[in-house]
Amino acid sequence: MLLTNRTKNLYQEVILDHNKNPRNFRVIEHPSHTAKGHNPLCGDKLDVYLVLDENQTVQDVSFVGDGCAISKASASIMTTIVKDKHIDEVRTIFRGFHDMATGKIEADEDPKLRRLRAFSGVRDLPARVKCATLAWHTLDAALKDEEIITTE
Amino acid sequence: MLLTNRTKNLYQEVILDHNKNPRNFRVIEHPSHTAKGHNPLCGDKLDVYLVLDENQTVQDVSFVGDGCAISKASASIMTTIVKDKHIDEVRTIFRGFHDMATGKIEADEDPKLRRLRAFSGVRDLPARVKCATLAWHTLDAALKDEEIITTE
Amino acid sequence: MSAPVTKQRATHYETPGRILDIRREFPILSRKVQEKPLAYLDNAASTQMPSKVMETITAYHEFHHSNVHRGVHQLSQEASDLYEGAREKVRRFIHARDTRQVIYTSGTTAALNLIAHSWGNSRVGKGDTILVSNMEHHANIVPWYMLAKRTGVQIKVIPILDDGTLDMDAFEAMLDPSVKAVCVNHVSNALGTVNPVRTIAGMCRERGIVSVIDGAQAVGHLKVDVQELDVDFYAFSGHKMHGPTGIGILYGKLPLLNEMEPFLGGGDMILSVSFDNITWNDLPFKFEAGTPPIAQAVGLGAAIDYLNGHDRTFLYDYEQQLLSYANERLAEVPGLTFIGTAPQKAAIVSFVMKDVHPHDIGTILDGEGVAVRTGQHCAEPVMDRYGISSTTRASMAFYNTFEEIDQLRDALLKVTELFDVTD
Amino acid sequence: MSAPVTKQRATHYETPGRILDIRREFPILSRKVQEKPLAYLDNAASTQMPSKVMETITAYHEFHHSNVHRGVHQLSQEASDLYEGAREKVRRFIHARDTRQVIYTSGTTAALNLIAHSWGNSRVGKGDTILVSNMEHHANIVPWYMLAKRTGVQIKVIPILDDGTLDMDAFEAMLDPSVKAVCVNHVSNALGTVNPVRTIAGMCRERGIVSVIDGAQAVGHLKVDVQELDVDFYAFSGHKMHGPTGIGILYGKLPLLNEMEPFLGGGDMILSVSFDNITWNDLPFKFEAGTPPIAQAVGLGAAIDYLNGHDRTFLYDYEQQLLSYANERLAEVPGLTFIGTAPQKAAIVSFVMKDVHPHDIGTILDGEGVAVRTGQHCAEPVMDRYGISSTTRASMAFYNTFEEIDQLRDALLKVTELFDVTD
Ligand SMILES: Cc1ncc(COP(=O)(O)O)c(C=O)c1O
Ligand SMILES: Cc1ncc(COP(=O)(O)O)c(C=O)c1O
Repeated sequence: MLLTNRTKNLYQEVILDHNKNPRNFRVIEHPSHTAKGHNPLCGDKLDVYLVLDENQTVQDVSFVGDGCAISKASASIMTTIVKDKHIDEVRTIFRGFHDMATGKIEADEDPKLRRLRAFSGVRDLPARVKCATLAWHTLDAALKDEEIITTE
Repeated sequence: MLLTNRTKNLYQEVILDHNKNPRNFRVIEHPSHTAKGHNPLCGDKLDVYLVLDENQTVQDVSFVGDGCAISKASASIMTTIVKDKHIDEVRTIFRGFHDMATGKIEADEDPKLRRLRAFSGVRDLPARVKCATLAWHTLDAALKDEEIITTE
Repeated sequence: MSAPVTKQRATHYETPGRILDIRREFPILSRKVQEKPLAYLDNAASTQMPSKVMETITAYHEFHHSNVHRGVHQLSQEASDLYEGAREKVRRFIHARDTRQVIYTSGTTAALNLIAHSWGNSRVGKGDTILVSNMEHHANIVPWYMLAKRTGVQIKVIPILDDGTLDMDAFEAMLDPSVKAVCVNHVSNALGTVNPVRTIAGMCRERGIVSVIDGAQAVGHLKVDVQELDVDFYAFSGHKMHGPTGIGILYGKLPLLNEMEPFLGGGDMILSVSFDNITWNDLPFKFEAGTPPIAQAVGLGAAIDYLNGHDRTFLYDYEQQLLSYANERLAEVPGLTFIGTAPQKAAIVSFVMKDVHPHDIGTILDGEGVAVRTGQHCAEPVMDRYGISSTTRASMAFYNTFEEIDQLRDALLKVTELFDVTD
Repeated sequence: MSAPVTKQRATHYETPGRILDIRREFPILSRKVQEKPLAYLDNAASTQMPSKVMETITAYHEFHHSNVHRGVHQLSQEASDLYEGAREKVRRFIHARDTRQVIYTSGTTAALNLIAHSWGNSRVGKGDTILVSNMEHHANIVPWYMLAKRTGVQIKVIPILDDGTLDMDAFEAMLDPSVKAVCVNHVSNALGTVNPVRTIAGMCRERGIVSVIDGAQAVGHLKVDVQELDVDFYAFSGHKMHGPTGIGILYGKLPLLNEMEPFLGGGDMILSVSFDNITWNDLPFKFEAGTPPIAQAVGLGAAIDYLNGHDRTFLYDYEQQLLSYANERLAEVPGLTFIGTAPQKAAIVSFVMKDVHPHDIGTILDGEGVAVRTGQHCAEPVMDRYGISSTTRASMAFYNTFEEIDQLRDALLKVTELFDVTD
């Protein structure tokens, strides 16, 4: 099949896989933090649930929602990355990811972003940056105890 | 003095004279008919007063108001023309004048319009047609017992 | 995977030479996108402009521009003549009786808001009802919702059937004496449905109900005759009929327009102003406050001239052929379900694909040079009606080709392969 | 009859080469009218457009047009980038802090109506007062008058002195606790007066009063810095700064804009819509319902680029020279009286002539190729203030020349001869 490079870059195997089989796709009954994310442009909606322990480290994390492959895969990969990390580190990764997605830094500049490099293709597609970052924005909002977050 | 032909056609001696010395420029205390005319585009405002006798013939007619040379001269000349005429004839003249001013007929086509030919220059100036016809429209409104008439 | 192509069909579906000629009049259509030829299938969002319209707008600025209505000088007269001349073109285009019924606005949205204020504020209140169809664009929902907040009028929704036609039985049953207005689009931008506007307006008229028709998706495609349709209000936008953005039209019946208070206040819509009293101007100026979209009106007039310069029946029939062809070819795509299959449709195809989000479809299609819209199409209640979050929509104009439909289908097949979609 | 011309003065008043170069960028300026060269002195009504702006608009249509914000495809992204890029240009042009404070409207009039509704409806009522200056354009009067009808707020008029300056003492005395808003133009279109907006806004701010500044006549001439002026609202139009008709800007302070309800309802200004509940979008989109004036925003951006491409201080100083020259030359005309002689003026000259109606002056001037405006200039209260029915107004832009002022003067002398006017 002949796909443009842009498409191949964007829809890498790992993204297609997480889209089809999202990890930690479930509701956590008693989260310590939670927030709803909404991207009105494409209708993506997702809820992020978090359980932090007393050291501010992520004990459990999950999401549910409906969205495009990019946002779903991003949420799924995010849950696997932030597990067992301190929230300061989570925030640092989010900032790095955000900079990579918006083209401010190169994907290989920051070793912490290794598993997120699959999303570097969105930088060519301004309309899709928000899909890639929605889950992270929502997580960030949950940590800030904001309940609803909207990106567009 | 070098004036364009258009200007010379429009501001003929007779118009300048009636503008400077308008005839029948006075209020009639007990008119049988009266109306106010207003051209909001240039701010022209005039009141027309009429006294008809039992045969529907114009016994007296006058106007007061503030306006440009064209509208003032037109009102002045109108009062001198309609005096002693039956209202049917007044209306016929108005129709003819209107057709001449809007370029539908030539100025010399209708002998009744002889004394109104001075206004034929407005046909080249759509914005000024209303100045030339305001007094007539107002007279017509007075005859129809409409109190305020607006042209623009 | 591709359907068998018989010789006869291939002939039938060859894009006519007249269409290829027309295409050359639209510079943007020869653009490349991602190194692919552009297939612009987003005409319901906004149509493209022929060179002739651009040239008319430029010529207006190069030779005639000035403010209108107030000037004694030559340019002002010329600009006024062009501006009012365009109004006359619009009048003839929609077969209105009188130019006083043709009100310039900044677009359909502004026109519908004007009605909701100038008609709505004084005509409805608690205990009254306004019916809005389930397939309306937000432009024909939100102004009524806001009116409801202001006045207490109740909004009720006219349901639609599964194929995307209006439920006319339910509609008739809803027409009780509390109903003051019925708001329906002529053509649905999300579903393509052509609504029976003449029938709807007739049912309203019998009952003294005001009919508000959103014609945004109709004027560029159907021949619209507001007198034959006999509607009370009809609104549309220049940019959906190959004219400029920034301009739209509100048509209304004279008695209604005459009785309505103005909406926006400013210059040109008044006869006299003092701080104690203001006298409104006559129609249509009463509703045209401020310097109007002069160059845009001239551009709209040029777009009308452009459309009139072609055999509109031919263009319409051709668009319908594009629609059938799209229906046929897209049916070959695995996992694809059409949303909106009414018997009377404009050349708009909305669909969903099993397990693939429209946003991903849109991006991949864009990579193939195919411009479609994905999302809710400003018609969230339609999405809710079908229990979906969004669709992919291909919307055609007369300058599209059968080859572009093939390009769309081929791109969709790539989506199904990438996402492993099967029927 | 003509004044003696000293050598020195003739040199001083030679139109600079830079201005002659600029003129060539405006095609309409080389037009003839009545076989005379056009002297376009009606810039306060609408300014002319340089070729560069026309070309930018055409290029937009030829290569990039699409609807904005909602599309995943390339054209939609390009159109959105151009549209939002223009917003950033406007932000920088008026020195606003944030693009969310830059709201596209269809013009100054629409912007002022937006404030009167979205701010006014919920903020004022019986017992409150809004101050409107005696030199306002109808666009900054009628919306407040209509608001008064809706809410019962009282409108009071800030008087002006004989020379056309605002009566600042009277103004200060009027600032009692009932005052909720003060509505003043930055530059008066009828008198030319430049108002002390920074001082006015400061006096308002101290008292918690909202300042509403109509900048329609200012942005094309003065350097406007909304942060330095520290105003609450500032409105202007594209067509008065060499951009297109159909577009204007409302600038507002964030806390005010954030708290205001939307004005028009439709697409793009909402986040989600159901028939029971609607969530408004964020700034600036909350106030931009429907397809916005996309091509016009792009054109406005190009006009800003054009202005920024010149030394604006030079242009302003040159306009002030034109003003002095016009004052001098027109003083030579018998029977002529200036209306508006404030010390701080934009290059606008309004006057009346003994025994000659402005309408006649306008027609005769037009015959000489001179385009001026005659009438009330949408500022009837100004006319009432001076006890006149209308004026003749010559309004200059930086592309006008000293020779055009001579042409105006010579034409006025013909009027005086024809009508036999003496001092
Ligand atoms: C001072 C002033 N305010 C407001 C306006 C209205 O602007 P617009 O007609 O572009 O809405 C104008 C121009 O006519 C003006 O000169
Ligand atoms: C059916 C329908 N109604 C209304 C509108 C709103 O038109 P505009 O955005 O030009 O105001 C649109 C277009 O977006 C539409 O498709």
